[in-house]
Amino acid sequence: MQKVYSTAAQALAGQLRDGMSIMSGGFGLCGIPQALIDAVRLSGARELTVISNNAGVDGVGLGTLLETRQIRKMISSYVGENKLFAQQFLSGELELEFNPQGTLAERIRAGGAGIPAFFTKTGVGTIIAEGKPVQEFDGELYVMERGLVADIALVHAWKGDHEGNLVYRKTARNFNPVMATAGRLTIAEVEHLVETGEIDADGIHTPGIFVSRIVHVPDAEKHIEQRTTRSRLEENA
Amino acid sequence: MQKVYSTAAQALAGQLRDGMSIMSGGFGLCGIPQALIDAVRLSGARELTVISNNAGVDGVGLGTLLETRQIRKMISSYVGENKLFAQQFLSGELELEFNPQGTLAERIRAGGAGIPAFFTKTGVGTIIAEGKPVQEFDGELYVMERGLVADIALVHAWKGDHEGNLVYRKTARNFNPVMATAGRLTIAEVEHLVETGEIDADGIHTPGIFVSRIVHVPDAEKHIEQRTTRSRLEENA
Amino acid sequence: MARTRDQMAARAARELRDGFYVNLGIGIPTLVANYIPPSISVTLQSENGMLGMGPFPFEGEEDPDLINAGKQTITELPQTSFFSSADSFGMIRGGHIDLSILGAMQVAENGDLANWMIPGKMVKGMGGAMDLVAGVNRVVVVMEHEARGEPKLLRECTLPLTGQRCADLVITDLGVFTLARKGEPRMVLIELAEGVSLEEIMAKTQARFEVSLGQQVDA
Amino acid sequence: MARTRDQMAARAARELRDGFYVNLGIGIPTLVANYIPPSISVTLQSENGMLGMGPFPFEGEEDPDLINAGKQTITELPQTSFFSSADSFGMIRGGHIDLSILGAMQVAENGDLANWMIPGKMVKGMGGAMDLVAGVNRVVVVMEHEARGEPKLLRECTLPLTGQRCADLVITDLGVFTLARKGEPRMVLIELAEGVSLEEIMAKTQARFEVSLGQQVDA
Repeated sequence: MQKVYSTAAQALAGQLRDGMSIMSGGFGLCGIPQALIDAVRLSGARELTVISNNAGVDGVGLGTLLETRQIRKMISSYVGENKLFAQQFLSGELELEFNPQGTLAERIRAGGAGIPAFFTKTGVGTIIAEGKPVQEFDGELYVMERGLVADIALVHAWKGDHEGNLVYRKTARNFNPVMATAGRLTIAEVEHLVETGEIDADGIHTPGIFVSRIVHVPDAEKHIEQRTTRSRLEENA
Repeated sequence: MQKVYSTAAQALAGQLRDGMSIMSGGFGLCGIPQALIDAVRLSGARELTVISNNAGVDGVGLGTLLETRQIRKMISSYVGENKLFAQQFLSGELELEFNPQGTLAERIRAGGAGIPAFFTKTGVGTIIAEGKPVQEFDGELYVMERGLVADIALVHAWKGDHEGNLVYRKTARNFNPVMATAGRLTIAEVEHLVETGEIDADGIHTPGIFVSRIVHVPDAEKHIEQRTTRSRLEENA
Repeated sequence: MARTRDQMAARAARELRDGFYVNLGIGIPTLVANYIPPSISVTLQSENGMLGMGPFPFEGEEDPDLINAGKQTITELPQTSFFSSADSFGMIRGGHIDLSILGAMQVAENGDLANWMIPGKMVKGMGGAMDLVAGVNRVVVVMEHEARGEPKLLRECTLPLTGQRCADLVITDLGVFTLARKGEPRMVLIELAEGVSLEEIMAKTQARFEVSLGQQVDA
Repeated sequence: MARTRDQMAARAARELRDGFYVNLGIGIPTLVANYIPPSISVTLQSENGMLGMGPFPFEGEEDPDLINAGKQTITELPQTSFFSSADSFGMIRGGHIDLSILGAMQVAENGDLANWMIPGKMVKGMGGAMDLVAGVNRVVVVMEHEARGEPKLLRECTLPLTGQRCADLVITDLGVFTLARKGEPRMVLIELAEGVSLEEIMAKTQARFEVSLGQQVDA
């Protein structure tokens, strides 16, 4: 069972079709599967429903799929760092479903874990709860949210081995591990492809069972949205 | 904020009272918080509800709290490796609530994550679903199960630092990480107490926020229930 | 001639495919690991929190922190990963395990399965069995055809169920049956063990079944 | 004289206690980190998956894999741990964070809070705000008392809510109010900023509130 593909395009070959749902990992531009997103762009697949916490920025991340108008609907918690997004949304080309960030993460975790629905306090009494069952438990109100799965999940990891075991790095972990569990097919791009056995078995974040295809992206380009620093001079003052 | 206590008894001091609920990590005798269980025994607290996948064996693990008749009720998935257990159950001294193992784990995970209830396929059409709401999602039936929290969670970890960050070892992980999240007060015994910063931040299984008290148990005694081996001779034959 | 336990395990091993993630129950199912064809790669999951289960350790190399769901000492492999019980059953419930092979006390013609309690006897609990039969994509039952002269393949289970309509295949010492999880209940005898007659199976089976021995083979 | 942004942050920092786990929102709440008393130890959580957030990096040491929920580059500390978004919000929803300090557009006298959308304007989304106000044990709002001459402390919020009855304390440039999450709605003015009169606050507040200035004062 060979899981490693030599390019992102090959890893996606034959798997994309118009109208499918795709989960895409990352928070802002941190830990996004850029090479796999590029391959989706090249595939030309259209009318996609994309589940991702954010929608990238102009020219980076999912922003590139907005340019080509391949996305019909986004399920996100925060968007609009992106002029094209606003434009397409306001013109009605792009559908948008907002989920509170924690509810989005939990819906994906539930989808991957075979939980079709769960209750949360988040959003009770807000427009997020409209049309959803609300139930009282121990004197508090909770809203029912549904599990979420996707046809394909695209994730970015720091290290991966040939079995698909993955390790993420720092806050680039974010949505990647839950999305890896919730794709009917999960494809991972990894910055470091290592031999099976090199990753400590106690330190694996995503067991290989969740990952069907892997592509090595040794030169992943990384972007910073808010480069915020302190000055050494002030610090020493 | 000092989290490290010098003995298990000190870590539990003032925290136990009759009738409270206690989660106790481990699977079989693997990864059980034996030193903390011993301290509960010494405390004499009675009428306890204990949530643990198993109930130990005679003289080891929770078996020691059965000897002293401190447990009124067990919530478990599999018991009875224990003669005392059977005896006390059959005589009506001990109440028992069976949960499917995955439902038990998920109930605890839900309790720790603020999810009061969730739906699962497990147990639909069996006595486990009796009296519980059953609901259809996408053409399949699911039973609603409730989140579970406890007054105190006792866990066993391999390594811990002074902030309460924990790492578990191999299959001694099991129920420990979820229970750590679901105790109103969580107390961890650790085989190796290390300086804060020594554990790789990407490799921490339980962030310190969940752990209020830590005790170092450098000589933790470990038991094997089913010592199963293969012979070197046969292997080479 | 009825199949032996090892022959039943070998027959069950023929349900494995390259790349499968598999959970093996206690008893005969454990023996299936001995019959995995060397040409395919199969990863064993243990529901106490491990993927990539290796063989039993050599004497003297047992590690109390490394056990399987039957609480036996085992070993790890290069691809092994460890995770919590919640993550393990998320894996199971979420449909990520391809195949579960387990034993049963009774299987009904509609696929109902009972293997965890006998009313009136001390009940030890269902452990992970209910989660496995509900969550795993394909459930293969390996069991004796009869228990003390009583049929175990029934019109309806008389014991409390482990799961409803969850068995896909039943391998007994006498034959192999397919079952349907959805739609009309349908149980089909697809193989007879060598030397076993259709008459013998019919006599020892209470469940109603069709016969379609075209595929027939043998251990 | 109304409090400056920094004075408001300093006042909010007085809500911190030794050992607290705290989530700070964007804007004035971020400044609170500058006013943590050196005598206490506070751990900052960032909802994108980090506990133990350090200061901004020195120039040239930015790591694109290490950002906070405001997408700013940050650093880690010896006690830092990283985890997934699901685990992060499990921590939040499960009530493990002691204190959240965040901004708001409106707060109602019953504790309702609105800070995520203005109908008719392009809505960017609620991010983690709804989860934080619903899940964190104690929610402290830091905001200007008015917006363009309009009161922000209202009888009822007119903007879509972020959360119902979730604010425990509101710190504005003019004063500090407590609110009740349960039982009868009750808003109490407990502090006036130095040089601010009760009359000024009353004129600039639509919400009804009691006055209990015993605990008094100041930035």
